[in-house]
Amino acid sequence: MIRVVVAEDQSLVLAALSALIALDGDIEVVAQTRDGAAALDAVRRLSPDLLLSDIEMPGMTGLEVADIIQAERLKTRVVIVTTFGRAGYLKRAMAAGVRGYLLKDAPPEMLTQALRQVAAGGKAIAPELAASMWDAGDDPLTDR
Amino acid sequence: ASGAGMANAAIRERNRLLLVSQDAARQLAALAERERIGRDLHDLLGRTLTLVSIKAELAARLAGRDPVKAEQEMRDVAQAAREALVEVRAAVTGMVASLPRELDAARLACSAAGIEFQVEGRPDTLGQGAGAVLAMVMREAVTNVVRHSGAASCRILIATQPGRVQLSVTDDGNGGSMIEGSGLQGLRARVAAAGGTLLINSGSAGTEVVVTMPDTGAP
Amino acid sequence: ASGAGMANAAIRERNRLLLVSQDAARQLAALAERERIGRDLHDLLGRTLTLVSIKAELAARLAGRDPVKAEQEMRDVAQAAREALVEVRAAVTGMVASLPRELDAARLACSAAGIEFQVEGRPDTLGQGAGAVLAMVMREAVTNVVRHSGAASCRILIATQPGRVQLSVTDDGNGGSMIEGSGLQGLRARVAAAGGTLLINSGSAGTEVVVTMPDTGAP
Ligand SMILES: Nc1ncnc2c1ncn2[C@@H]1O[C@H](COP(=O)(O)OP(=O)(O)OP(=O)(O)O)[C@@H](O)[C@H]1O
Ligand SMILES: Nc1ncnc2c1ncn2[C@@H]1O[C@H](COP(=O)(O)OP(=O)(O)OP(=O)(O)O)[C@@H](O)[C@H]1O
Ligand SMILES: [Mg+2]
Ligand SMILES: [Mg+2]
Ligand SMILES: [Mg+2]
Repeated sequence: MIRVVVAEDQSLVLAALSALIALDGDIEVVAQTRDGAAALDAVRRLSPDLLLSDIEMPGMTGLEVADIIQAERLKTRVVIVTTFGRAGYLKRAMAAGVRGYLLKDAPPEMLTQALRQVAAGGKAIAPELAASMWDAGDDPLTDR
Repeated sequence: ASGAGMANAAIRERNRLLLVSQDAARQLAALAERERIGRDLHDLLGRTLTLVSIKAELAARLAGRDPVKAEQEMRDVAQAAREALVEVRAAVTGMVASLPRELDAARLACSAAGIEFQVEGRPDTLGQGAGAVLAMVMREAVTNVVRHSGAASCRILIATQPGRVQLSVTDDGNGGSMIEGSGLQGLRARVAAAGGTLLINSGSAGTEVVVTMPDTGAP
Repeated sequence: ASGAGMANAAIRERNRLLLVSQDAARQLAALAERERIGRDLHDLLGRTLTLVSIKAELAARLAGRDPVKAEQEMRDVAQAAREALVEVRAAVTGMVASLPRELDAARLACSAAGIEFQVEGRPDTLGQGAGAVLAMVMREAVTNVVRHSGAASCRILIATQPGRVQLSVTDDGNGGSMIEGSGLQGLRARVAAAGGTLLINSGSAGTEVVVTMPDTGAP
């Protein structure tokens, strides 16, 4: 069983997302939290396999939580879900040791597949978001 | 537009500057507006559509095993969509052109160009449909007066009759070729689409643009 | 800003007209932009959200008696929401302010006001995040130079260092009280929200606005 803490500030989305990933039976949601501080607290307390987290939340963002999890060398791996791949987020996520970076509206099979993959030690980045990383200002051939 | 003591060259220079600076101001304003609206909608839509997609997936999966829960999820989705529609409608209503607002802008544009501006008739009695089309017509026609006519005055006439409304924009300038660019073409297309007719007269005594539209008066 | 042969009164008159006409152009442009976006959104959202609410209602009714059909309806809803999100994402990307574009607009505004405009540094190497914030900063700072400074020249400096970027807007005008109105306050708020710092110096030799921002260079 893969144990997951879910963090998302929109409560309807939090409930639906949690129910959705638990449907197959091999993923268990051990806590649902609505802000960054509560998510971090749950991770420290419950030591889940995964934190599935939104980015923009009151107080602390999902990326800041990931920073702390990395700094404290907790065993929980972080998967970020987001609505829009905003500028700079993906790079920040990678720097914070995030293992998964997905669209919130990804088809559920893709979402659960990504969670299993990350729990097994792999990575999962949504192609739409990965491509946006190279769109502008980051051409390795251009030397500033 | 005869500034006392200004040489001819100075007047021409002033007019050139006015046009250049208007372009700049226009670009800046359009960018700012797009960005503001972009941010608002981004948030509203992102939130709603994400919620809808996740809950709908959940409901689809529940349909076979827990029809009562599935039904509740679907009702939530319908509810969220309806609420978002109300919000979008409110946002869009504030965005659609209105004739009274457009008249204010036209008055400003003419006064800045030193063109006298007169309005006859009641712009505020029109239905929103006719009002929005006429607002667009007036915007383009007055922009043309400012840019091309060399007129000293511009007159707007709004005449309502049961079931229809007529707007005319008349200037006392030099007339022009009136070979239709994107401005007049776009205007013609929108008027036709709304079931109205467009008439343009131009000669050495000035130019007149007349639009007649059906108007139910409905808001 | 010394037009040869123009009397002082004429120059003042010209500046007044420039400002009035910029306001008018700005209003017109904002209206036009709002309307365009309003139409787009109305179409996109009206269509999607109406479809979603109707299909979700239908699915809710079907849940008890025909779970297979209900499931299909819900999948359609999820799909429609996802497709709309793709469109919203594309629209929003088109709306983000960019520094190179904003520099062009600022150059135009200054040239129209007779203020010399210089740029040093590369605006095109910034990440989109920092670029968008700096674009807003520059827009407000240059608008202030045009409106309040009485300057003859305005200099933009963009200095990038690994991990951060600095933008300064310097004029050689008369300085001002700099009691912050909505322009400078809004700017301060946006810079702070993006993790940057804002510094303003104003005196009889002119005004300098300096912003320093973290810049990952990411898109
Ligand atoms: N009030 C007017 N007085 C004199 N000439 C006019 C007037 N209105 C239009 N014209 C002439 O008709 C032409 C076509 O107008 P139209 O609005 O289609 O294009 P435009 O104003 O040149 O460009 P845009 O597409 O930006 O509006 C103008 O270029 C001008 O020569
Ligand atoms: N470059 C400048 N030179 C001289 N004075 C300036 C300059 N920039 C700003 N100021 C002064 O600082 C004040 C505040 O600027 P701010 O941008 O906050 O407000 P504003 O330009 O008056 O109005 P708005 O809110 O529309 O921008 C101005 O009114 C002006 O007196
Ligand atoms: Mg959030
Ligand atoms: Mg035109
Ligand atoms: Mg200002």
